[in-house]
Amino acid sequence: MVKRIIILLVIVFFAIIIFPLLKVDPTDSLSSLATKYIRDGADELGSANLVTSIVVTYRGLDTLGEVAVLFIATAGVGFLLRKKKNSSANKRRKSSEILSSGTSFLVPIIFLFGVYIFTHGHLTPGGGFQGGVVIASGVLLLMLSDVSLKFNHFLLSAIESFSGFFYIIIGILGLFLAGGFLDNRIFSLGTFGNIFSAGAIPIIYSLLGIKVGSELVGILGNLRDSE
Amino acid sequence: MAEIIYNISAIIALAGMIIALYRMVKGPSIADKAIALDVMTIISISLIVYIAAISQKIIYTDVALVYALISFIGVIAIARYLERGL
Amino acid sequence: MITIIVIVLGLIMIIAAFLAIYQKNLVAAVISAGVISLLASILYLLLAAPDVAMTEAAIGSGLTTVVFLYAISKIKKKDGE
Amino acid sequence: MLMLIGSLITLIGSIFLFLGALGILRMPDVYNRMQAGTKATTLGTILFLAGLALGYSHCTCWPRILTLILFIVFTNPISSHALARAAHHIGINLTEKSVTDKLAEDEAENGEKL
Repeated sequence: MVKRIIILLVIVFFAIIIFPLLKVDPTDSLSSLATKYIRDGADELGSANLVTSIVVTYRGLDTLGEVAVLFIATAGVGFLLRKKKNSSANKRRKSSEILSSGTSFLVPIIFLFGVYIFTHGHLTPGGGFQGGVVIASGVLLLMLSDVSLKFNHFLLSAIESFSGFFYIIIGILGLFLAGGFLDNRIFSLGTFGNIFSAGAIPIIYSLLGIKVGSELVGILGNLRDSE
Repeated sequence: MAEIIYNISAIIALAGMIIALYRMVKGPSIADKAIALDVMTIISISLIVYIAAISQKIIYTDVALVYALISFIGVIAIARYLERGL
Repeated sequence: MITIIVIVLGLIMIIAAFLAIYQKNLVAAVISAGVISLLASILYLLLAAPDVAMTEAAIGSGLTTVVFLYAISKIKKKDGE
Repeated sequence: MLMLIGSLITLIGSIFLFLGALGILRMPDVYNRMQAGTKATTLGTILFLAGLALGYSHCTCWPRILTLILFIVFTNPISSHALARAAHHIGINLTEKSVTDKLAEDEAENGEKL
Protein backbone atom coordinates (compact mmCIF):
# COMPACT_ATOMS: atom_id res chain seq x y z
CA MET A 1 0.00 0.00 0.00
CA VAL A 2 2.78 2.41 0.93
CA LYS A 3 4.54 1.50 -2.34
CA ARG A 4 1.43 2.40 -4.39
CA ILE A 5 1.10 5.74 -2.61
CA ILE A 6 4.76 6.55 -3.23
CA ILE A 7 4.37 5.70 -6.93
CA LEU A 8 1.30 7.93 -7.14
CA LEU A 9 3.15 10.79 -5.45
CA VAL A 10 6.07 10.45 -7.86
CA ILE A 11 3.70 10.58 -10.84
CA VAL A 12 1.95 13.69 -9.51
CA PHE A 13 5.33 15.32 -8.84
CA PHE A 14 6.57 14.71 -12.37
CA ALA A 15 3.25 15.87 -13.84
CA ILE A 16 3.66 19.17 -11.98
CA ILE A 17 7.19 19.50 -13.31
CA ILE A 18 6.46 18.48 -16.89
CA PHE A 19 3.12 20.20 -17.50
CA PRO A 20 4.55 23.75 -17.75
CA LEU A 21 6.81 22.48 -20.56
CA LEU A 22 3.76 22.43 -22.82
CA LYS A 23 3.71 26.22 -22.85
CA VAL A 24 7.46 26.72 -23.40
CA ASP A 25 8.26 28.92 -26.35
CA PRO A 26 11.74 27.86 -27.51
CA THR A 27 12.64 31.40 -28.52
CA ASP A 28 11.76 33.45 -25.45
CA SER A 29 14.76 33.90 -23.18
CA LEU A 30 18.19 33.00 -24.52
CA SER A 31 21.52 33.31 -22.78
CA SER A 32 24.12 35.63 -24.28
CA LEU A 33 26.17 32.72 -25.64
CA ALA A 34 23.13 31.24 -27.43
CA THR A 35 22.31 34.67 -28.83
CA LYS A 36 25.85 34.95 -30.21
CA TYR A 37 25.63 31.48 -31.81
CA ILE A 38 22.29 32.27 -33.45
CA ARG A 39 23.40 35.71 -34.69
CA ASP A 40 26.87 34.83 -35.99
CA GLY A 41 26.86 31.05 -36.51
CA ALA A 42 25.45 30.90 -40.02
CA ASP A 43 27.70 33.65 -41.39
CA GLU A 44 30.83 32.44 -39.64
CA LEU A 45 30.70 28.73 -40.46
CA GLY A 46 28.44 28.55 -43.53
CA SER A 47 26.30 25.63 -42.32
CA ALA A 48 22.55 25.70 -42.92
CA ASN A 49 21.88 23.53 -39.87
CA LEU A 50 22.93 25.52 -36.81
CA VAL A 51 22.89 22.49 -34.49
CA THR A 52 25.47 20.81 -36.69
CA SER A 53 27.83 23.76 -36.58
CA ILE A 54 27.54 23.95 -32.80
CA VAL A 55 28.06 20.20 -32.33
CA VAL A 56 30.96 19.83 -34.76
CA THR A 57 32.80 23.13 -34.51
CA TYR A 58 31.99 25.26 -31.47
CA ARG A 59 31.63 22.19 -29.24
CA GLY A 60 33.79 19.83 -31.31
CA LEU A 61 35.83 18.64 -28.36
CA ASP A 62 32.65 17.33 -26.67
CA THR A 63 31.80 15.31 -29.78
CA LEU A 64 35.30 13.83 -29.72
CA GLY A 65 34.68 12.83 -26.10
CA GLU A 66 31.35 11.19 -26.98
CA VAL A 67 32.98 9.13 -29.71
CA ALA A 68 35.67 8.10 -27.22
CA VAL A 69 32.92 6.96 -24.79
CA LEU A 70 31.36 4.82 -27.53
CA PHE A 71 34.79 3.35 -28.32
CA ILE A 72 35.30 2.44 -24.65
CA ALA A 73 31.87 0.75 -24.60
CA THR A 74 32.82 -1.33 -27.64
CA ALA A 75 36.13 -2.29 -26.08
CA GLY A 76 34.38 -3.28 -22.84
CA VAL A 77 31.86 -5.49 -24.64
CA GLY A 78 34.64 -7.19 -26.60
CA PHE A 79 36.68 -7.66 -23.42
CA LEU A 80 33.91 -9.08 -21.24
CA LEU A 81 32.24 -11.50 -23.65
CA ARG A 82 34.11 -14.73 -24.26
CA LYS A 83 34.51 -15.99 -27.81
CA LYS A 84 32.60 -19.12 -28.66
CA LYS A 85 34.86 -22.08 -29.41
CA ASN A 86 32.69 -24.35 -31.55
CA SER A 87 30.38 -22.43 -33.84
CA SER A 88 26.75 -23.25 -33.21
CA ALA A 89 25.41 -21.39 -36.24
CA ASN A 90 23.66 -24.51 -37.52
CA LYS A 91 21.71 -24.76 -34.25
CA ARG A 92 19.87 -21.54 -35.14
CA ARG A 93 16.82 -21.76 -37.31
CA LYS A 94 17.28 -20.65 -40.92
CA SER A 95 15.35 -17.63 -42.13
CA SER A 96 12.67 -17.88 -44.76
CA GLU A 97 12.96 -17.20 -48.48
CA ILE A 98 10.92 -13.99 -48.32
CA LEU A 99 13.06 -12.53 -45.55
CA SER A 100 16.35 -13.24 -47.33
CA SER A 101 15.25 -11.89 -50.71
CA GLY A 102 13.67 -8.84 -49.07
CA THR A 103 16.92 -8.26 -47.20
CA SER A 104 19.02 -8.44 -50.36
CA PHE A 105 16.72 -5.82 -51.84
CA LEU A 106 16.53 -3.51 -48.82
CA VAL A 107 20.09 -3.49 -47.47
CA PRO A 108 21.59 -1.40 -50.33
CA ILE A 109 18.76 1.13 -49.89
CA ILE A 110 19.44 1.33 -46.14
CA PHE A 111 23.19 1.84 -46.72
CA LEU A 112 22.49 4.53 -49.32
CA PHE A 113 20.11 6.27 -46.92
CA GLY A 114 22.69 6.19 -44.13
CA VAL A 115 25.27 7.77 -46.46
CA TYR A 116 22.68 10.40 -47.40
CA ILE A 117 22.08 11.22 -43.74
CA PHE A 118 25.71 11.76 -42.81
CA THR A 119 26.77 13.58 -45.96
CA HIS A 120 23.81 15.98 -45.70
CA GLY A 121 24.38 16.58 -41.98
CA HIS A 122 24.94 20.31 -42.51
CA LEU A 123 21.70 20.76 -44.50
CA THR A 124 19.10 18.44 -42.90
CA PRO A 125 18.61 17.17 -39.35
CA GLY A 126 20.87 14.24 -38.84
CA GLY A 127 24.57 13.71 -38.99
CA GLY A 128 27.29 11.29 -38.08
CA PHE A 129 25.63 9.47 -35.21
CA GLN A 130 22.29 9.03 -36.95
CA GLY A 131 23.89 7.88 -40.22
CA GLY A 132 26.15 5.47 -38.38
CA VAL A 133 23.20 3.96 -36.54
CA VAL A 134 21.27 3.54 -39.81
CA ILE A 135 24.25 1.74 -41.40
CA ALA A 136 24.59 -0.50 -38.34
CA SER A 137 20.86 -1.30 -38.63
CA GLY A 138 21.45 -2.43 -42.22
CA VAL A 139 24.19 -4.80 -41.07
CA LEU A 140 21.85 -5.96 -38.30
CA LEU A 141 19.21 -6.85 -40.92
CA LEU A 142 21.87 -8.91 -42.75
CA MET A 143 22.70 -10.67 -39.46
CA LEU A 144 19.05 -11.47 -38.78
CA SER A 145 18.42 -12.94 -42.24
CA ASP A 146 21.69 -14.87 -42.69
CA VAL A 147 22.58 -17.17 -39.80
CA SER A 148 26.07 -18.01 -41.11
CA LEU A 149 27.29 -14.45 -41.71
CA LYS A 150 30.92 -14.08 -40.64
CA PHE A 151 32.45 -10.85 -39.40
CA ASN A 152 36.02 -9.80 -39.99
CA HIS A 153 36.64 -8.15 -36.63
CA PHE A 154 40.17 -7.11 -37.61
CA LEU A 155 38.88 -5.18 -40.65
CA LEU A 156 36.16 -3.54 -38.53
CA SER A 157 38.63 -2.31 -35.94
CA ALA A 158 40.99 -1.12 -38.68
CA ILE A 159 38.22 0.96 -40.32
CA GLU A 160 37.24 2.34 -36.92
CA SER A 161 40.78 3.34 -35.93
CA PHE A 162 41.61 4.92 -39.29
CA SER A 163 38.48 7.08 -39.29
CA GLY A 164 39.24 8.19 -35.73
CA PHE A 165 42.85 8.94 -36.77
CA PHE A 166 41.77 11.12 -39.71
CA TYR A 167 39.26 12.91 -37.47
CA ILE A 168 42.09 13.94 -35.14
CA ILE A 169 44.28 14.89 -38.15
CA ILE A 170 41.57 17.25 -39.43
CA GLY A 171 41.27 18.70 -35.95
CA ILE A 172 45.02 19.38 -35.78
CA LEU A 173 45.00 20.87 -39.30
CA GLY A 174 42.51 23.39 -37.96
CA LEU A 175 45.14 24.52 -35.44
CA PHE A 176 47.55 25.46 -38.23
CA LEU A 177 45.31 26.60 -41.10
CA ALA A 178 42.39 28.22 -39.22
CA GLY A 179 41.38 29.49 -35.83
CA GLY A 180 41.78 26.48 -33.57
CA PHE A 181 41.31 22.77 -32.90
CA LEU A 182 38.51 21.28 -35.07
CA ASP A 183 37.85 24.56 -36.86
CA ASN A 184 35.95 23.84 -40.07
CA ARG A 185 37.33 26.77 -42.08
CA ILE A 186 40.36 24.87 -43.37
CA PHE A 187 38.54 24.59 -46.72
CA SER A 188 36.57 27.34 -48.41
CA LEU A 189 33.05 27.75 -47.07
CA GLY A 190 31.38 27.49 -50.49
CA THR A 191 27.86 28.58 -51.35
CA PHE A 192 25.43 28.59 -48.43
CA GLY A 193 23.08 25.60 -48.77
CA ASN A 194 25.07 23.48 -51.25
CA ILE A 195 26.33 19.98 -50.55
CA PHE A 196 29.95 21.08 -50.91
CA SER A 197 29.80 23.89 -48.40
CA ALA A 198 30.48 24.56 -44.72
CA GLY A 199 34.18 23.74 -44.98
CA ALA A 200 35.21 20.52 -43.25
CA ILE A 201 31.84 19.69 -41.65
CA PRO A 202 30.74 17.09 -44.29
CA ILE A 203 34.15 15.38 -44.12
CA ILE A 204 34.12 15.27 -40.31
CA TYR A 205 30.57 13.93 -40.32
CA SER A 206 31.44 11.23 -42.86
CA LEU A 207 34.35 10.08 -40.71
CA LEU A 208 32.13 10.15 -37.61
CA GLY A 209 29.44 8.11 -39.39
CA ILE A 210 31.90 5.44 -40.50
CA LYS A 211 33.40 5.31 -37.00
CA VAL A 212 30.07 5.05 -35.16
CA GLY A 213 28.74 2.49 -37.66
CA SER A 214 31.76 0.20 -37.34
CA GLU A 215 31.72 0.49 -33.54
CA LEU A 216 28.04 -0.49 -33.31
CA VAL A 217 28.55 -3.37 -35.78
CA GLY A 218 31.42 -4.52 -33.57
CA ILE A 219 29.17 -4.52 -30.48
CA LEU A 220 26.43 -6.49 -32.28
CA GLY A 221 28.89 -8.98 -33.76
CA ASN A 222 30.49 -9.57 -30.37
CA LEU A 223 27.06 -10.11 -28.80
CA ARG A 224 26.13 -12.66 -31.46
CA ASP A 225 29.36 -14.61 -31.60
CA SER A 226 29.89 -14.98 -27.86
CA GLU A 227 28.54 -17.55 -25.44
CA MET B 1 -12.80 23.84 -43.53
CA ALA B 2 -9.94 21.76 -44.90
CA GLU B 3 -7.85 22.34 -41.78
CA ILE B 4 -10.71 21.07 -39.59
CA ILE B 5 -10.95 17.87 -41.67
CA TYR B 6 -7.17 17.37 -41.36
CA ASN B 7 -7.41 17.77 -37.57
CA ILE B 8 -10.31 15.30 -37.39
CA SER B 9 -8.22 12.80 -39.38
CA ALA B 10 -5.33 13.14 -36.94
CA ILE B 11 -7.69 12.60 -33.98
CA ILE B 12 -9.09 9.43 -35.62
CA ALA B 13 -5.53 8.15 -36.12
CA LEU B 14 -4.77 8.88 -32.44
CA ALA B 15 -7.88 6.88 -31.46
CA GLY B 16 -6.49 3.98 -33.50
CA MET B 17 -3.27 4.24 -31.53
CA ILE B 18 -5.18 4.00 -28.22
CA ILE B 19 -6.98 0.86 -29.46
CA ALA B 20 -3.63 -0.68 -30.45
CA LEU B 21 -2.36 0.11 -26.95
CA TYR B 22 -5.33 -1.79 -25.49
CA ARG B 23 -4.34 -4.84 -27.55
CA MET B 24 -0.79 -4.44 -26.27
CA VAL B 25 -1.97 -4.39 -22.66
CA LYS B 26 -4.30 -7.35 -23.10
CA GLY B 27 -2.65 -9.45 -25.83
CA PRO B 28 -2.43 -13.08 -24.76
CA SER B 29 0.81 -13.90 -26.61
CA ILE B 30 4.01 -12.05 -27.49
CA ALA B 31 3.05 -12.07 -31.18
CA ASP B 32 -0.09 -10.03 -30.41
CA LYS B 33 2.00 -7.39 -28.66
CA ALA B 34 4.44 -7.26 -31.57
CA ILE B 35 1.52 -6.69 -33.98
CA ALA B 36 0.32 -3.85 -31.80
CA LEU B 37 3.84 -2.34 -31.90
CA ASP B 38 3.80 -2.60 -35.71
CA VAL B 39 0.46 -0.80 -36.00
CA MET B 40 1.57 1.91 -33.57
CA THR B 41 4.72 2.47 -35.66
CA ILE B 42 2.67 2.93 -38.84
CA ILE B 43 0.29 5.37 -37.14
CA SER B 44 3.22 7.37 -35.74
CA ILE B 45 4.74 7.70 -39.23
CA SER B 46 1.44 9.23 -40.36
CA LEU B 47 1.40 11.57 -37.35
CA ILE B 48 4.97 12.72 -37.99
CA VAL B 49 4.14 13.69 -41.57
CA TYR B 50 0.98 15.43 -40.30
CA ILE B 51 3.08 17.47 -37.82
CA ALA B 52 5.57 18.31 -40.58
CA ALA B 53 2.73 19.52 -42.81
CA ILE B 54 0.93 21.69 -40.29
CA SER B 55 4.14 23.24 -38.93
CA GLN B 56 5.29 23.93 -42.52
CA LYS B 57 8.72 22.28 -42.22
CA ILE B 58 9.85 19.90 -44.97
CA ILE B 59 12.86 18.61 -43.07
CA TYR B 60 10.72 16.93 -40.41
CA THR B 61 9.79 14.23 -42.96
CA ASP B 62 13.36 12.91 -42.71
CA VAL B 63 12.45 11.53 -39.28
CA ALA B 64 9.53 9.66 -40.86
CA LEU B 65 11.88 8.24 -43.50
CA VAL B 66 14.19 6.90 -40.79
CA TYR B 67 11.19 5.35 -39.05
CA ALA B 68 9.83 3.67 -42.17
CA LEU B 69 13.23 2.19 -43.02
CA ILE B 70 14.50 1.16 -39.57
CA SER B 71 11.64 0.31 -37.24
CA PHE B 72 10.61 -2.93 -38.96
CA ILE B 73 13.98 -4.40 -37.96
CA GLY B 74 12.83 -4.45 -34.33
CA VAL B 75 9.73 -6.51 -35.22
CA ILE B 76 11.85 -8.90 -37.32
CA ALA B 77 14.24 -9.29 -34.35
CA ILE B 78 11.32 -10.20 -32.07
CA ALA B 79 10.12 -12.75 -34.63
CA ARG B 80 13.58 -14.29 -35.00
CA TYR B 81 13.90 -14.45 -31.20
CA LEU B 82 10.57 -16.28 -30.95
CA GLU B 83 11.56 -18.89 -33.55
CA ARG B 84 15.07 -19.31 -32.00
CA GLY B 85 16.99 -17.89 -34.94
CA LEU B 86 18.64 -14.91 -33.30
CA MET C 1 -4.53 20.45 -31.68
CA ILE C 2 -0.87 20.06 -30.79
CA THR C 3 -1.86 20.09 -27.10
CA ILE C 4 -4.30 17.20 -27.64
CA ILE C 5 -1.58 15.17 -29.36
CA VAL C 6 0.89 15.87 -26.55
CA ILE C 7 -1.58 14.87 -23.80
CA VAL C 8 -2.69 11.65 -25.53
CA LEU C 9 0.88 10.59 -26.35
CA GLY C 10 1.99 11.36 -22.77
CA LEU C 11 -0.79 9.21 -21.32
CA ILE C 12 0.08 6.33 -23.66
CA MET C 13 3.75 6.66 -22.62
CA ILE C 14 2.85 6.48 -18.91
CA ILE C 15 0.74 3.35 -19.47
CA ALA C 16 3.53 1.74 -21.52
CA ALA C 17 6.06 2.57 -18.78
CA PHE C 18 3.87 0.84 -16.18
CA LEU C 19 3.61 -2.18 -18.50
CA ALA C 20 7.38 -2.27 -18.95
CA ILE C 21 7.89 -2.38 -15.19
CA TYR C 22 5.11 -4.67 -14.03
CA GLN C 23 5.12 -7.34 -16.74
CA LYS C 24 6.51 -10.76 -15.82
CA ASN C 25 7.50 -11.66 -19.40
CA LEU C 26 10.77 -9.96 -20.30
CA VAL C 27 10.16 -9.82 -24.07
CA ALA C 28 6.83 -8.08 -23.49
CA ALA C 29 8.64 -5.53 -21.31
CA VAL C 30 11.14 -4.93 -24.13
CA ILE C 31 8.25 -4.30 -26.56
CA SER C 32 6.74 -1.79 -24.10
CA ALA C 33 10.08 0.03 -23.87
CA GLY C 34 10.09 0.19 -27.68
CA VAL C 35 6.68 1.90 -27.61
CA ILE C 36 8.02 4.48 -25.15
CA SER C 37 10.93 5.46 -27.39
CA LEU C 38 8.58 5.47 -30.42
CA LEU C 39 6.34 8.10 -28.84
CA ALA C 40 9.22 10.01 -27.23
CA SER C 41 10.58 10.79 -30.65
CA ILE C 42 7.24 12.33 -31.71
CA LEU C 43 7.35 14.48 -28.57
CA TYR C 44 10.91 15.59 -29.40
CA LEU C 45 9.66 16.56 -32.87
CA LEU C 46 6.88 18.63 -31.31
CA LEU C 47 9.45 20.39 -29.10
CA ALA C 48 11.29 21.41 -32.33
CA ALA C 49 14.29 19.09 -32.01
CA PRO C 50 14.39 16.95 -35.19
CA ASP C 51 18.01 15.89 -34.58
CA VAL C 52 17.19 14.30 -31.24
CA ALA C 53 14.02 12.80 -32.69
CA MET C 54 16.00 11.12 -35.45
CA THR C 55 18.54 9.70 -32.98
CA GLU C 56 15.77 8.39 -30.73
CA ALA C 57 13.98 6.83 -33.73
CA ALA C 58 17.08 5.10 -35.03
CA ILE C 59 18.47 3.86 -31.71
CA GLY C 60 15.34 3.28 -29.63
CA SER C 61 13.24 1.35 -32.11
CA GLY C 62 15.89 -0.84 -33.71
CA LEU C 63 19.16 -1.26 -31.88
CA THR C 64 18.21 -1.30 -28.18
CA THR C 65 15.45 -3.85 -28.82
CA VAL C 66 17.94 -6.17 -30.48
CA VAL C 67 20.60 -5.70 -27.80
CA PHE C 68 18.03 -6.49 -25.07
CA LEU C 69 16.83 -9.56 -26.99
CA TYR C 70 20.42 -10.83 -27.38
CA ALA C 71 20.97 -10.38 -23.64
CA ILE C 72 17.71 -12.20 -22.78
CA SER C 73 18.55 -15.12 -25.07
CA LYS C 74 22.03 -15.43 -23.49
CA ILE C 75 20.48 -15.49 -19.98
CA LYS C 76 17.91 -18.12 -21.03
CA LYS C 77 20.72 -20.28 -22.46
CA LYS C 78 22.67 -20.05 -19.18
CA ASP C 79 19.58 -21.02 -17.19
CA GLY C 80 18.84 -24.00 -19.42
CA GLU C 81 22.24 -25.63 -18.92
CA MET D 1 -10.11 23.30 -53.70
CA LEU D 2 -7.04 21.08 -53.93
CA MET D 3 -6.74 21.32 -50.16
CA LEU D 4 -10.34 20.14 -49.68
CA ILE D 5 -9.76 17.10 -51.93
CA GLY D 6 -6.54 16.33 -50.07
CA SER D 7 -8.25 16.58 -46.70
CA LEU D 8 -11.00 14.19 -47.79
CA ILE D 9 -8.37 11.66 -48.99
CA THR D 10 -6.61 12.04 -45.61
CA LEU D 11 -9.92 11.45 -43.81
CA ILE D 12 -10.46 8.20 -45.76
CA GLY D 13 -6.91 7.14 -44.94
CA SER D 14 -7.36 7.83 -41.23
CA ILE D 15 -10.58 5.79 -41.24
CA PHE D 16 -8.61 2.89 -42.74
CA LEU D 17 -5.97 3.31 -40.02
CA PHE D 18 -8.70 3.23 -37.36
CA LEU D 19 -10.29 0.14 -38.93
CA GLY D 20 -6.91 -1.61 -38.96
CA ALA D 21 -6.48 -0.87 -35.26
CA LEU D 22 -10.07 -2.04 -34.62
CA GLY D 23 -9.23 -5.23 -36.54
CA ILE D 24 -6.38 -6.11 -34.22
CA LEU D 25 -8.79 -5.59 -31.31
CA ARG D 26 -11.72 -7.64 -32.64
CA MET D 27 -10.25 -10.46 -34.72
CA PRO D 28 -10.23 -13.92 -33.08
CA ASP D 29 -6.62 -15.14 -33.46
CA VAL D 30 -3.08 -13.94 -34.18
CA TYR D 31 -3.10 -14.56 -37.93
CA ASN D 32 -6.37 -12.71 -38.56
CA ARG D 33 -5.15 -9.81 -36.43
CA MET D 34 -1.95 -9.75 -38.43
CA GLN D 35 -3.65 -9.39 -41.79
CA ALA D 36 -5.93 -6.67 -40.44
CA GLY D 37 -2.97 -4.84 -38.96
CA THR D 38 -0.91 -5.01 -42.14
CA LYS D 39 -3.22 -4.61 -45.12
CA ALA D 40 -5.57 -2.00 -43.73
CA THR D 41 -2.88 0.15 -42.18
CA THR D 42 -0.68 0.05 -45.30
CA LEU D 43 -3.55 1.33 -47.45
CA GLY D 44 -4.50 3.83 -44.74
CA THR D 45 -0.98 5.25 -44.52
CA ILE D 46 -0.69 5.59 -48.30
CA LEU D 47 -3.96 7.54 -48.46
CA PHE D 48 -3.09 9.65 -45.39
CA LEU D 49 0.30 10.70 -46.80
CA ALA D 50 -1.05 11.29 -50.31
CA GLY D 51 -3.78 13.55 -48.96
CA LEU D 52 -1.29 15.56 -46.91
CA ALA D 53 1.04 15.94 -49.89
CA LEU D 54 -1.88 17.13 -52.04
CA GLY D 55 -3.16 19.66 -49.53
CA TYR D 56 0.13 21.10 -48.30
CA SER D 57 1.98 20.94 -51.61
CA HIS D 58 4.10 24.00 -50.77
CA CYS D 59 5.69 22.38 -47.73
CA THR D 60 5.60 18.62 -48.24
CA CYS D 61 7.35 17.86 -51.49
CA TRP D 62 6.10 14.94 -53.58
CA PRO D 63 9.38 13.00 -54.03
CA ARG D 64 9.88 12.57 -50.30
CA ILE D 65 6.30 11.38 -49.76
CA LEU D 66 6.62 8.94 -52.70
CA THR D 67 9.87 7.55 -51.22
CA LEU D 68 8.17 7.20 -47.85
CA ILE D 69 5.23 5.30 -49.42
CA LEU D 70 7.67 3.00 -51.26
CA PHE D 71 9.57 2.24 -48.05
CA ILE D 72 6.35 1.42 -46.20
CA VAL D 73 5.13 -0.83 -49.03
CA PHE D 74 8.44 -2.71 -49.05
CA THR D 75 9.10 -3.08 -45.33
CA ASN D 76 5.66 -3.67 -43.81
CA PRO D 77 4.87 -7.07 -45.42
CA ILE D 78 8.33 -8.46 -44.61
CA SER D 79 8.01 -7.87 -40.88
CA SER D 80 4.45 -9.19 -40.86
CA HIS D 81 5.51 -12.35 -42.70
CA ALA D 82 8.40 -12.99 -40.31
CA LEU D 83 6.09 -12.57 -37.33
CA ALA D 84 3.44 -14.91 -38.78
CA ARG D 85 6.04 -17.60 -39.47
CA ALA D 86 7.43 -17.28 -35.94
CA ALA D 87 3.94 -17.51 -34.43
CA HIS D 88 3.26 -20.67 -36.44
CA HIS D 89 6.59 -22.16 -35.38
CA ILE D 90 6.04 -21.68 -31.65
CA GLY D 91 2.64 -23.34 -31.95
CA ILE D 92 0.05 -20.62 -31.54
CA ASN D 93 -3.21 -22.27 -32.55
CA LEU D 94 -5.53 -21.10 -35.28
CA THR D 95 -9.10 -20.19 -34.39
CA GLU D 96 -11.68 -22.96 -34.55
CA LYS D 97 -13.51 -21.46 -37.51
CA SER D 98 -10.49 -21.58 -39.84
CA VAL D 99 -10.67 -24.22 -42.55
CA THR D 100 -7.12 -24.74 -43.89
CA ASP D 101 -3.48 -24.57 -42.77
CA LYS D 102 -1.17 -25.00 -45.76
CA LEU D 103 2.08 -24.55 -43.81
CA ALA D 104 1.21 -27.39 -41.42
CA GLU D 105 0.28 -29.59 -44.41
CA ASP D 106 3.62 -28.86 -46.07
CA GLU D 107 5.51 -29.58 -42.87
CA ALA D 108 3.68 -32.92 -42.48
CA GLU D 109 4.53 -33.77 -46.09
CA ASN D 110 8.23 -33.00 -45.80
CA GLY D 111 8.54 -34.40 -42.31
CA GLU D 112 10.40 -31.36 -40.96
CA LYS D 113 9.78 -27.87 -39.73
CA LEU D 114 10.06 -25.49 -42.66
